[in-house]
Amino acid sequence: MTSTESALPPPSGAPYAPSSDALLSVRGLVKEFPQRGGLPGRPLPPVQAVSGIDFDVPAGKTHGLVGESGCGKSTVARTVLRLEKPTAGAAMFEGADLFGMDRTALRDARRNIQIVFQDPFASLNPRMTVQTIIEEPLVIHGVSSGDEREARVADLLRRVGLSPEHANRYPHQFSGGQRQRVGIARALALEPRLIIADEPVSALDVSIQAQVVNLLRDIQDESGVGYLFIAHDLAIVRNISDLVSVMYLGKIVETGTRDEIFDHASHPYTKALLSAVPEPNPVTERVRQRIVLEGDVPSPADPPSGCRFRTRCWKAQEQCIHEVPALIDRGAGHPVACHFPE
Amino acid sequence: MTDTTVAFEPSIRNGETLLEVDDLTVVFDTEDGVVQAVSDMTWSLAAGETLAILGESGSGKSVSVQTLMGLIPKPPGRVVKGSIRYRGEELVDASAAKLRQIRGSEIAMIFQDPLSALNPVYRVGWQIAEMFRIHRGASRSDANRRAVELMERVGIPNAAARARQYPHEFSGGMRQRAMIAMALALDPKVLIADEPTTALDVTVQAQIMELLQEIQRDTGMGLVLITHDLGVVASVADRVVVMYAGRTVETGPADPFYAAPAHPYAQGLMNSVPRLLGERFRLESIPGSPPSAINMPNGCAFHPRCPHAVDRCHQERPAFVELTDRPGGAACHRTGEF
Amino acid sequence: MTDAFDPSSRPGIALAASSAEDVGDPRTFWGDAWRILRRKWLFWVSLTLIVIFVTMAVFPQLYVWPSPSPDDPSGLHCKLTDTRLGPSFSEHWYGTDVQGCDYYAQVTYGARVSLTVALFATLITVGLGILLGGLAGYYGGFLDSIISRTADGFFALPYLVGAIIVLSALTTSDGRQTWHVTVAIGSLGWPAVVRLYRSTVLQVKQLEYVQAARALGASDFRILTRHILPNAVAPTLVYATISMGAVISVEATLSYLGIGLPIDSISWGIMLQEASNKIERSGHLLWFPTGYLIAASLAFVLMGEQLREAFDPRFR
Amino acid sequence: MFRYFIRRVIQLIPVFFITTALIFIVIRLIPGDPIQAQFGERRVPENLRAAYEARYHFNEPLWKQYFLYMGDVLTFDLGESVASQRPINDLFREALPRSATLAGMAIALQAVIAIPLGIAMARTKDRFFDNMSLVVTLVALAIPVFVLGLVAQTTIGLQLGWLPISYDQSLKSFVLPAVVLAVTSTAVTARLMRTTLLEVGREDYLRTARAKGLSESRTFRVHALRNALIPVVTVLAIDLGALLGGAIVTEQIFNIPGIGFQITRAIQNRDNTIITGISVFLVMAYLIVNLVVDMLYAWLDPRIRYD
Repeated sequence: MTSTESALPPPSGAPYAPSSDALLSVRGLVKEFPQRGGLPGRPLPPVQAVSGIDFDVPAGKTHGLVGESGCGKSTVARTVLRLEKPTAGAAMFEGADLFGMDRTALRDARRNIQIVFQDPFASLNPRMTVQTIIEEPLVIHGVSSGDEREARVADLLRRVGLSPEHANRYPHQFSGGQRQRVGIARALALEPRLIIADEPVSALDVSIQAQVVNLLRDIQDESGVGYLFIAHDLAIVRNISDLVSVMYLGKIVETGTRDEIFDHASHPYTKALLSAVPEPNPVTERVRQRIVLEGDVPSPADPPSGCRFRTRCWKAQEQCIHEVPALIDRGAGHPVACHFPE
Repeated sequence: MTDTTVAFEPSIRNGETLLEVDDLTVVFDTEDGVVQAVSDMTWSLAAGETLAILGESGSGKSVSVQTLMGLIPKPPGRVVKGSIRYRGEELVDASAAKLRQIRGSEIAMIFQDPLSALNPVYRVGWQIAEMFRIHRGASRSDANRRAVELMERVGIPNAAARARQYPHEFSGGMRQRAMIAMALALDPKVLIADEPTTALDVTVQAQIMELLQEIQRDTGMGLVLITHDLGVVASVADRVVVMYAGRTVETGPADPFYAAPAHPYAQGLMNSVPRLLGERFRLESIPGSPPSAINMPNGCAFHPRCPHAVDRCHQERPAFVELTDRPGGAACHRTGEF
Repeated sequence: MTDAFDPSSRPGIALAASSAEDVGDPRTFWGDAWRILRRKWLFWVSLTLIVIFVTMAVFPQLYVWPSPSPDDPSGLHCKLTDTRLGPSFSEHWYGTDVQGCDYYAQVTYGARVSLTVALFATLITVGLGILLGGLAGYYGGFLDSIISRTADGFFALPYLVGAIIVLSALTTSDGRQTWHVTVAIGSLGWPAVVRLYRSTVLQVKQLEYVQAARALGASDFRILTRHILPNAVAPTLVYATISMGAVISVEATLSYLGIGLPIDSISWGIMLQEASNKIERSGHLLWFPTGYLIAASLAFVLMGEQLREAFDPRFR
Repeated sequence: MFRYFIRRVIQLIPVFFITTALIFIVIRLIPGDPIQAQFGERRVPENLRAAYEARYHFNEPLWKQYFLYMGDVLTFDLGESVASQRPINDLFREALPRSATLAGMAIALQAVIAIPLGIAMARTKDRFFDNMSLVVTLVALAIPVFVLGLVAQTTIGLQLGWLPISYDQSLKSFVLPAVVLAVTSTAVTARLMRTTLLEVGREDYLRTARAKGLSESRTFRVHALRNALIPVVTVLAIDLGALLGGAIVTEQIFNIPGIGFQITRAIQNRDNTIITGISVFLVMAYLIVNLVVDMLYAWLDPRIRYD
């Protein structure tokens, strides 16, 4: 298993050189949630949401984290932001240990790490105007005063493709895509160096998704912000990411550059995921060899022994039951956690 | 653990025409006035055929099929124009008893969110068995036996035990299978699936689409798939209907449609789908957002977002016309110009 | 058969979502509530009643002439010879009581005590409830256990039994005073508000905008007051309004049981207690305070109901 | 289900001790000397005072009294009256059946009227019947019980002479108080029935039921009503539990020597042991009823069991 000490260096075979130059470097992150409902003396086993993962977000780049619902990808985001307390592991942001910070240090760190949420209807306070929402980070961190703030908000609104006259309106007066732009404007207000985008487009209509993804890319080009981009949609992740990690049941099963993952996937789960994404092209779709996985993702409260994917894997052998595959390069050119990679 | 090849199926089969929706217009009376949810909608479905109704949220795609199932609440809903015929029989003004007889046994329906679509306080098997007990007057034990058989058929493992569980004990994919089992109970001629995979994970999505296709192959029923996801239905649809703001903007056989959509909205939609294949990394997008039903633009509803809009589009609503270069039709003043 | 029990299924179409480019006026939550309220006639009925009773409590001289004067310090025009007269249009609209005091004036003056007790008891209840419920819901854990279990404990004892015991404990040798009743009622009502507010806080706390504020580094105080309170307070306000009506009733009940307000105070409860054994011959002594009591209580309950519908997004 | 049960029981234990301790403290704060109260204006002889103190532990520190008392309570001994030296358990044997009869009748009335009324209101939502019923239920909510009791006594009891106006050991004498008692809670329950039915009416599974081709009546009875009744049944059970502890005002007005009547009298007489005994009983009754209600809820709604 991965080391749980807070110190680097990373476990052997980590995807790319660790990390002192990375914007965000996460090592051995574990998050377990205790389960209610046990009897005294016989508590239920904890839910293993994240079970020891390592990844880096280089400055100005995008690391895409993909997986199906319940794989723990959103927990990663929340834990890195310290919205949840990590069970074990370390997260270094520009060389500073996020998990070891006291309140003041954390507050300062939060200026540089922002989040964009999935649900554009829930992520904006319905009782606040867009002005108040976007200037809140400035107020909290005492960055600028009165008139300055108004100009700053107008500027941010323009930057995300809204008009400054939208500032005195309330969130429910906007469409989903516009709300998501407001959320992005709020995240940009303090000019952070890292934005964690937790499924930022999955609640939006297809035609709107593209707008928001393009906006995020433009912002990165302009400002050099790094993204941790969390999504379940591989096609979106391909579109925006430089690095990609695939998660299954709390673990990263494969990681590498975008081209390595999408062109040379070698973990059976990654292959199945890729195969399941439909293309809007009937001619190729009808003849495509498709891997359809059987069954559902097992419960993270009671994950399978050995390789967690073995219960749905067509390649599973005796070894997979007993031995946890390490995330190392077995000749695929990038790290894969599989005893029998392709 | 399967490598399944989806066999190539010859497209449109010339089966009996089952459903004909003709010039259907549905409105809702709201406090802000009368809202047109579906306007002048026309399509038909033959046995063994798969029709995909494509559109984004609020485009009216669900309202149209809920109307034909008699599931929209009246009031505030109203059919102001048009007809819906099932095997020649008019459904718009059909009696409640007649509709009931058709619902479930002739036309079945599955929904987007299988958790809320199943009654939380009854066992899954009971809810499937209810079909046999009510429509066929089957005995309790007989109905239960057949429910378990159905659950096996839709690939629910350990069906006898699963039948005695409640919906919340099922995973998302299993719930949708249970819904499908319920829909199949009386061998309907038509199955309407309203966003059947939207709430599911991508690997489960593939399972469900495969199951639907397999069932259609076995039973030869007509399938109406309502979705916002162009990719999901690409391999299964025989024909498509694209809706925007309550109106049909394009129809046609699937293959030529996917190869070259004719309507600017359909083109935009196709271009904004992120893809796994190909070199194109920058997504194209449709600017703006869909209009609200209470504040519909004049002329062509799509003109504020359309890259090709001309003056005429602001004033005059385009008629739906047959395409000249391939089968199908589109509602655009500039059809064929680009 | 009718579909009437299913009138508001979502029509599956975006009705409210305003469209992209139109720049409308800012529409606030309270503004929307007001738009809904002003269309309801029951709202206007309850508002009118509330205005009447509040002015009656604050400026009784608007309703009773002549006002108290050195000759008649109570302002009740008591004449012992006029004992228990029936209502008449000419002199005593609502008749007189045992002491021959004008009953209309008494019933009018009664509004002040009833409404004061109701207002302050409700303020205590809601204040304590929001404070404790907010802390319990936001921080959770041990603090939540302590507060919630204590609240459960208060529920375990019937309200009236509790009120009687607390009032007995508060009563000192100086006799009972109005604030005793206020405190007794207020100190027993908070657990219901704790439950209500705590559960709304638990819901709101999970919402992404609260998480967003936390991620921005907002202090707990800022989150509780700027993000949670405005979004969680509506159900509690509804409850508070309804509770105003209920407290008017409770105060009268306690007075009727003889453990409420001091017997020399002018309140509807006290009047009813005095009237309760004279109903057969002097019905007016019962009916008039009863009518006022019900009307005042109803006004607030009704207002609460209207507010509930205006605040609840499901009714929009 | 068993695990759920155990968890609920464990949660109840601290509530029991917090509440009883609170009661204990507050009752000791009631001014006046319970021993003196037994002698009226007369001086209490020293030897008798000592005997009282020894018997009721009045001279011990409060916390010790509490633990001694709790020891007795856990063996189902609620102590005895200071005034009459009668065991409080005996008092319960007499008073509880009366309160229970009243409660049972009131709840039966409440269920029989409120459920159909609520259904009718939901089905005529926003139409005349619904609006009128809403106003009537609100008025019913606004009337204090004692006013209702007095009015019922004068009109139905005295003027019309249909029913006895005070307790005479006959079942008939429970009818009027039960009606009075049921009015408020019937209003509450009918409104709840209406609301939950309207909420359930929006659920997707009703659309499924219709799509299955079920008749409106079956959709309503089997799929909507069953779900909507869950909270209503729960409320009925809670009300029953609350009423078992006696209806203070109603029992007072109609002179029914039930539990509510006894506690009022005990408070007047400063009979602290009875006040404590009844209060502790009320707490236990409340907690047990709550446990039963939780189990009932879990049984009616399978989702709860696995919480």
